[in-house]
Amino acid sequence: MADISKTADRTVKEGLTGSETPYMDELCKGPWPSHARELKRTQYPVMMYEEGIKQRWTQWGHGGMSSVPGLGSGAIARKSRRPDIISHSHLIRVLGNPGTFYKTSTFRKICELTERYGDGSLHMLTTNYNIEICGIMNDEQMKAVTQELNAMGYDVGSAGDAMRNMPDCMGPALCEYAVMDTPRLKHFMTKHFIDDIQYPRFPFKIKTKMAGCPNDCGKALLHGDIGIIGVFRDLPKINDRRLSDWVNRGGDIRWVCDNCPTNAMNWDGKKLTIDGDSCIRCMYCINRVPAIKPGDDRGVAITAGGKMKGKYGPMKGKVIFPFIKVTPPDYKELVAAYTRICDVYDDNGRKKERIGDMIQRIGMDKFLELCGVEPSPMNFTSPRRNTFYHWEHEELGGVHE
Amino acid sequence: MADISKTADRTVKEGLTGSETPYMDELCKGPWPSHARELKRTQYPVMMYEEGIKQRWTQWGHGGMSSVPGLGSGAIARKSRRPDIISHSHLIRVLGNPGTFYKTSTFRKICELTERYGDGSLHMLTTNYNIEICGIMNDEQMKAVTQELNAMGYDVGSAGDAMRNMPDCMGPALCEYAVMDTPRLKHFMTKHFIDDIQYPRFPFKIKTKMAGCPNDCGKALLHGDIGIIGVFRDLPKINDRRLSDWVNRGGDIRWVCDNCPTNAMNWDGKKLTIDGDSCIRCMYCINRVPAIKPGDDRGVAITAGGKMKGKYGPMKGKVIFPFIKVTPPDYKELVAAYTRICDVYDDNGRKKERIGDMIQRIGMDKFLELCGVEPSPMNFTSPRRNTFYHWEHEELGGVHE
Amino acid sequence: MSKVGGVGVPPVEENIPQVVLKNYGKWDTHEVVRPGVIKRIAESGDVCYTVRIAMPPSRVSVASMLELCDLADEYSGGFFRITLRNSFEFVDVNPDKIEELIDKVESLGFPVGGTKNSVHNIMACPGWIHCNLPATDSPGIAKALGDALIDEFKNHRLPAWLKINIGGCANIEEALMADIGIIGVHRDIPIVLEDKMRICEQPTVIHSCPTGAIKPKGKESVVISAERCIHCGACTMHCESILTGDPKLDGFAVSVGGKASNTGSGPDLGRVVIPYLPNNPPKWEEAVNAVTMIMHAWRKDARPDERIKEWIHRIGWDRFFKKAGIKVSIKDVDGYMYGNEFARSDLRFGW
Amino acid sequence: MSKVGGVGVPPVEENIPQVVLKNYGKWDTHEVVRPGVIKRIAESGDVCYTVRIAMPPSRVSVASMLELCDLADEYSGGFFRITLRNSFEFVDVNPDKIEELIDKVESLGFPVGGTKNSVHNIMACPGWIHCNLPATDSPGIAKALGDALIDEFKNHRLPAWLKINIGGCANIEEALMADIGIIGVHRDIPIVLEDKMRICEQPTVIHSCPTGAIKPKGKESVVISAERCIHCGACTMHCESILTGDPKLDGFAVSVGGKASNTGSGPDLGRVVIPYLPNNPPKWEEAVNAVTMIMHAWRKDARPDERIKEWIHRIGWDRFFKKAGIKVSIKDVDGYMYGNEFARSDLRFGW
Ligand code: SRM
Ligand code: SRM
Ligand code: SRM
Ligand code: SRM
Ligand code: SF4
Ligand code: SF4
Ligand code: SF4
Ligand code: SF4
Ligand code: SF4
Ligand code: SF4
Ligand code: SF4
Ligand code: SF4
Repeated sequence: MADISKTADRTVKEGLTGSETPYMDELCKGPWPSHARELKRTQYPVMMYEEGIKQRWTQWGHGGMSSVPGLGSGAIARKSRRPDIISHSHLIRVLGNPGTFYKTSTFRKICELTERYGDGSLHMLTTNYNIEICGIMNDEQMKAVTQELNAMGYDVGSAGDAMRNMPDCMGPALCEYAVMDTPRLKHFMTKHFIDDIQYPRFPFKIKTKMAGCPNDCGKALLHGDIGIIGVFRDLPKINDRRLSDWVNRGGDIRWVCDNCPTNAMNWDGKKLTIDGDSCIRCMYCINRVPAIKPGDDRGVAITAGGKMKGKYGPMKGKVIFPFIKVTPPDYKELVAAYTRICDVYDDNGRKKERIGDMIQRIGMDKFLELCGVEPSPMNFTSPRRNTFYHWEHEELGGVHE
Repeated sequence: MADISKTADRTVKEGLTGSETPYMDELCKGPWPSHARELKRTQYPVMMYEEGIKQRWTQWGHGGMSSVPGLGSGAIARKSRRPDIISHSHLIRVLGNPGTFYKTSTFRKICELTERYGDGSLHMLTTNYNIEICGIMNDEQMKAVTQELNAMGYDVGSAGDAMRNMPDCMGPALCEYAVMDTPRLKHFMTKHFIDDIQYPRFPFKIKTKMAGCPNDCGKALLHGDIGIIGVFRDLPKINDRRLSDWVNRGGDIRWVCDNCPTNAMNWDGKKLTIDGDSCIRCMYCINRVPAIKPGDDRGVAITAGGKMKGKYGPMKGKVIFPFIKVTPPDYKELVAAYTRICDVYDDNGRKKERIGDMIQRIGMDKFLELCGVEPSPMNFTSPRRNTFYHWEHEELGGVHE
Repeated sequence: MSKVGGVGVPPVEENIPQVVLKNYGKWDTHEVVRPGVIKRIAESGDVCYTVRIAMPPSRVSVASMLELCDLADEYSGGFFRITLRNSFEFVDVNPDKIEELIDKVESLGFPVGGTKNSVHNIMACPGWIHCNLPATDSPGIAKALGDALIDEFKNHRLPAWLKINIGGCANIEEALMADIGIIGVHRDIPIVLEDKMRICEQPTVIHSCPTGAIKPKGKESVVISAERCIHCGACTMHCESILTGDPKLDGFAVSVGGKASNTGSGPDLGRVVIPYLPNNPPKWEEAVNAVTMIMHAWRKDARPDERIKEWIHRIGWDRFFKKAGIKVSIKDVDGYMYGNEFARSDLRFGW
Repeated sequence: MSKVGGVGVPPVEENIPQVVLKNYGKWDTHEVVRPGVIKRIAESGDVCYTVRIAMPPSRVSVASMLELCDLADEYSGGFFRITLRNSFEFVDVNPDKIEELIDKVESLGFPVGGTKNSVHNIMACPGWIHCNLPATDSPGIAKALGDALIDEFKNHRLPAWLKINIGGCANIEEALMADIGIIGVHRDIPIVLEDKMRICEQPTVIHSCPTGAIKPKGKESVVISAERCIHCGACTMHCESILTGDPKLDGFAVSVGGKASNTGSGPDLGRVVIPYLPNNPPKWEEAVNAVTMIMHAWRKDARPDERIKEWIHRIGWDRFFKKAGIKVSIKDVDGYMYGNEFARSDLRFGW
């Protein structure tokens, strides 16, 4: 192994020491943790960044998804526009842990690999919650890192037109609001779909994001190509005794009632009631009052189409399956719904077209039909405004033949 | 004149008497005023309607804008698909009066003309608030009717790709809420733009609708290609003494406060205050409480793009000029703004493209620029979500040359 | 030939009674003294009574108008208005004569009412009376609804007012702007009269179609693709040789929640909640049932002063469909190529 | 060659402390005992303390991570988390040792805080550190903002929490999802390296452009139309021979009002309120001023528990621009060919 790491043909040491880095030196000052300082503690070619700042233009060149030997995905290749400093510098994406919990014993091994094969800098974490091991110079190193990670029970992937890492929130591991077991679902989904995560085969990337409740700490609805979010259908549960204790200890229940978005809460001075005709399960009262808990009729909503760029610009996800029961160990219903969305995308998406743009192009009605969804108001903010329907042959009873 | 009326080559009397009209006879029953009964009291070819009901399909054929001899517009021509009943039947659109007020002395003349040249049936009023004199058979009759109307001070127009009749609300004539004199504006605009109303020259129709206040009885914002609606900028005026009288007489001010859409009203049991940071001049409190009146800083908002069909489907109007002072007798500012919108449409609209569809196509920002509007939040419900800007050469300081 | 047009409209002053001219812009308040009768009080203390009646949909005979003119001469100094909902209003009626006028005008067949929290006059386009595009007969439906709702027209018993507009086709006219709207829908694609085709200008027709559903067929005719056609009627409007409509397939959709004013949740067009009901003249049971069903659900559940749009705004569409007893169908989901704006992007469900 | 991949991720149980495993799914409530320190109480009565620190934007050295590991070994049994905002959290810290841990970790340069009503950890993409698309340097801006806002990170003095995300280009990453976002904007059209062009596949590049701004130029090269280009960078992403960026013209935009949760007015992406500010490293004054200006206006005017989105929802955009002291420009009006959705259709003005 050792030799492989040696094969790294890094740039002239001078460049690295960063002796001439006035801009970065400036960025090392101040109370906030400094990436400049961090980079200086590594073998990262600091002159690439220093020059970028000086010229106000990145010095890096073309790049993007590249594959770890033996895998379809897992790395980002990056050329340099400054061969005088460095020729290139790749990175590997290590799939984030369930609940993004780590323990030092294994994590130290990741550090060691980063030192041995990379330039000693890490990306902790990416906004899709992978660890990136940076500064890897060649295929052998990529393969070696991956295999050592595999040996530890870790894995890579999440680049290119594949399923990406499926970030989750800590959920029931630490959070009282969780109505769904995000970390375990993440573990299951990653294993179940590992091939699609490591071998790109879709029109474009599919980012799946999860959150344990409608607070959506995973921002799954906003930017998940597919979002899986814990929801409950019955009303929030109120523990009356506990509530009055809380109020007596100074809890301002009136204030909470005022902030209920649909004025569903009514506090008569003694008892709190929630109007089933108004409550929209927004989580607010639950977030504010320990005596109020999520209901018991629990499942997940599955959204699709969130993304930030693409033809039609930034888009929130749209509700496809408003309620699916979560049934470990095989998560049958959930896997079926999820797979259905991916298949519809696979069959109908154009090259480099995100799910959201595809829905925009083919129409939400068509997409729901393809997904086999029995439509409900949970699928729309309002019914349509135009009468520009398409009538299927059956609906016309074949009359127009 | 008499002869002209005789030239009407109406269909065989049998058809007209409606002896065989079981469907229409059914429609003559019941408490609601019956169009069937009305038609039977005229020379309208009732078998056309009876057959339509029987076959569940209109018996009328191609039609649309047609012109009164000597004018570009003013009539709707209509062919029949049932020459056995009647060959055709045209109608003339008489521009509605300011405030749609009528007096019998002149109106009886209109009735007489309808008897003499038409089939004795009227459309009172169309949804664009014209009177239609129906059942006119030829050009001579159209011309004769028009000239007799002109002699009375009445006029025709409002068909085809012209400016249409400019309906208004009764406004100050009868309404306490009016912040703008709609009937007088209607009178002025009609005279000022009479050529554009009678000689089609635009890409498609331009419907201008007016209302005296934000209650918008004219539905000007919803369906005016151009809407002119009275607005005020300062806060609603409260007459304290009168308010307490009203409250003492049982007026439920708390209820009104609860229904203020922005919770801007605060009633402390004695005094009512309106929070200038929240009030959106929605009219609700004014509508409900006689002691609250519109503010004094008055003008009109001009909207554009409302319509019901066209490529992009039903669309509400969009705010172009949020506030324009109303300055009779020449209404300078208003006419300038209005004309600007029409010119921009004239220059940029495609054939048969409504203003709303044009705005959708060229972009709201471009449209505002072309109209010379200094943009404000009154022009949008929210700023844009994407950063997909177009940068003008000036903005780039010519650097990229 | 002698000049035609160029005249404009008569001045305001010509058609309004003295009291209106005197107090023009100085009206202070109003009371609806009984359904259909509005008393307007001016700052000067002067009052002006108006009496409102329903009008027959789309067409009225000169004979009837002359009868109304006679009454106007007798009771309102010859002055009247046609309102923005095409109600007929006697303007400036002597209060002592109001009951008398009401009796006479109702005996002529014109019910008095349609103010405030009532069903207001029903607006409808000519439909089968005179148009070539209708998918349904607006006046027939208006009449059927008016007969069914007459008591609500004559009373102030609803939570707020209820306005019903009817348009015979996708041109829609007023429908989407009303609390409840009825819109004619064609379901089959238009029929191309091949033989007549050469009278129309091929490029114009093709251009007239918003979705590009019309493709040239040889030099002289065109074909329409059922996949792309949205049944808007534009081609029929612009070309003599294309016929729209099919007696067996035409019908209408029902919309709710239109509102123009800026109060409450503000102005908006209605939304289509029932995509299709069959044409069934002359009684139009389906239309009457749909409207009364929605009206009753609203009436039962709405707060005072809460129009249908505001009611739905409060309870959400989730619950509207339940309460109104309307089944949600895929047709409620906007999938029009230029629509697509109503897909849901939140989890704020009202189960 | 030996097998690679196919492994997945380690099981949950492997990386969580005993107390977490034992009370998994049985947490009852939590208190933020001080900024950065959350005490979680389980139904069983067990407690679990977490200590949260800010992390350097985008890159951290193995050296630093090992120092943090040492502390984790000493104070949290070797367990830690990286949160969804990339904060580092020591999990299950002995309460008596918390102050000690805080001293040590802060002396290493990692401030403790970022919980509740504070500025939370700042998210930024690699920008000039490693990407080829950036119009601005996200990490540099993040650092400048962090230095300026450190006191708000360490205290709970804001009306609600304030989350700031930074993306170097139109790909945007997180920016639009934060209370305040910074988004790199390119203003000039991409540069086509004619000579290199033949290495890329012409059709693919042309196809990659969402607005069809790229037209073929002969067989081997392409031209980009300034009228159509929206500076999204897709072409540069997909073609080696097209360079994006211009040191003199690149800069960034500022957005406000992103929020993910379903509370209040519900989830939504932010809106761009400042279309362009120049890149000005290493102090980034313009960015710091814009963010602090918005933060102060919000802080001064917002009600307790009211995030920026909810604040704007209450006062309206009309007043937001006034209060924040931002001049409205035509660039705020969405005119993107596929956008156009925000034109105003009501008269509910807040003058
Ligand atoms: C006469 C008329 C204006 C005209 O020039 O013809 C009129 C007259 C009045 N309108 Fe209107 N509105 C008239 C059509 C409309 C329309 C258009 C329509 O109905 O198609 C609208 C907009 C559509 C809508 O309803 O949204 C309209 C929205 C209003 C509103 C706003 C209601 C709301 O939802 O907030 C008010 C204020 C109110 O009612 O409190 C209002 C208030 C009034 C007042 C009270 C104004 C006043 O002080 O006189 C008048 C009596 C209302 C009544 O009928 O009880 N008027 N009003 C129209 C009578 C139509 C009819 O025959 O029924
Ligand atoms: C009479 C009237 C309906 C009524 O009962 O009031 C009417 C009748 C016709 N309309 Fe309309 N429209 C009438 C108001 C409307 C409205 C309502 C309004 O004006 O606010 C609309 C919806 C608002 C709008 O303009 O978008 C309306 C949208 C249309 C359209 C759709 C235009 C488009 O944007 O595509 C057409 C088709 C066209 O013009 O190409 C149309 C075409 C027609 C034609 C001319 C179709 C035809 O030629 O077969 C209809 C003639 C019927 C006849 O022979 O009696 N009518 N039409 C109204 C006359 C208004 C006037 O006095 O000028
Ligand atoms: C640790 C973390 C989840 C994780 O698996 O990593 C987390 C943890 C908690 N979140 Fe969260 N949220 C976390 C990221 C988010 C995000 C994502 C983000 O910030 O990019 C969101 C959605 C984005 C947003 O803010 O809209 C998020 C939206 C919420 C909300 C909804 C807030 C609202 O506007 O209604 C709550 C409920 C609340 O705060 O009352 C919440 C509540 C909580 C609670 C109180 C849940 C609990 O009982 O422990 C946790 C402590 C909050 C705190 O930091 O004071 N969490 N939370 C994340 C910490 C990020 C950080 O380092 O600061
Ligand atoms: C590392 C990371 C930024 C970070 O600081 O976290 C990142 C880095 C890059 N993104 Fe990203 N994206 C990252 C999260 C995101 C996100 C946020 C998220 O995942 O929620 C988004 C917005 C959400 C979304 O997906 O729409 C995002 C939208 C993009 C896009 C736009 C895709 C599109 O729809 O057009 C591109 C361009 C592309 O893929 O063609 C892109 C492309 C890139 C590339 C690969 C561009 C390139 O090759 O030059 C960047 C590599 C930078 C480098 O060499 O270090 N990145 N990228 C994130 C890695 C996530 C991961 O672990 O997989
Ligand atoms: S999303 Fe819900 S369950 Fe997950 S961490 Fe946030 S609040 Fe807890
Ligand atoms: S969950 Fe939300 S909507 Fe339901 S009662 Fe609580 S605060 Fe109100
Ligand atoms: S729009 Fe306003 S001014 Fe005109 S009638 Fe209606 S309420 Fe009166
Ligand atoms: S005008 Fe409307 S927003 Fe303003 S105080 Fe009155 S009710 Fe409230
Ligand atoms: S709505 Fe349709 S059917 Fe009715 S008049 Fe207008 S065009 Fe004709
Ligand atoms: S009805 Fe409309 S959509 Fe269908 S072909 Fe004709 S114009 Fe095109
Ligand atoms: S946001 Fe843009 S600049 Fe930042 S990493 Fe992603 S692609 Fe690169
Ligand atoms: S930057 Fe985007 S819009 Fe401009 S040419 Fe490249 S791909 Fe097209």
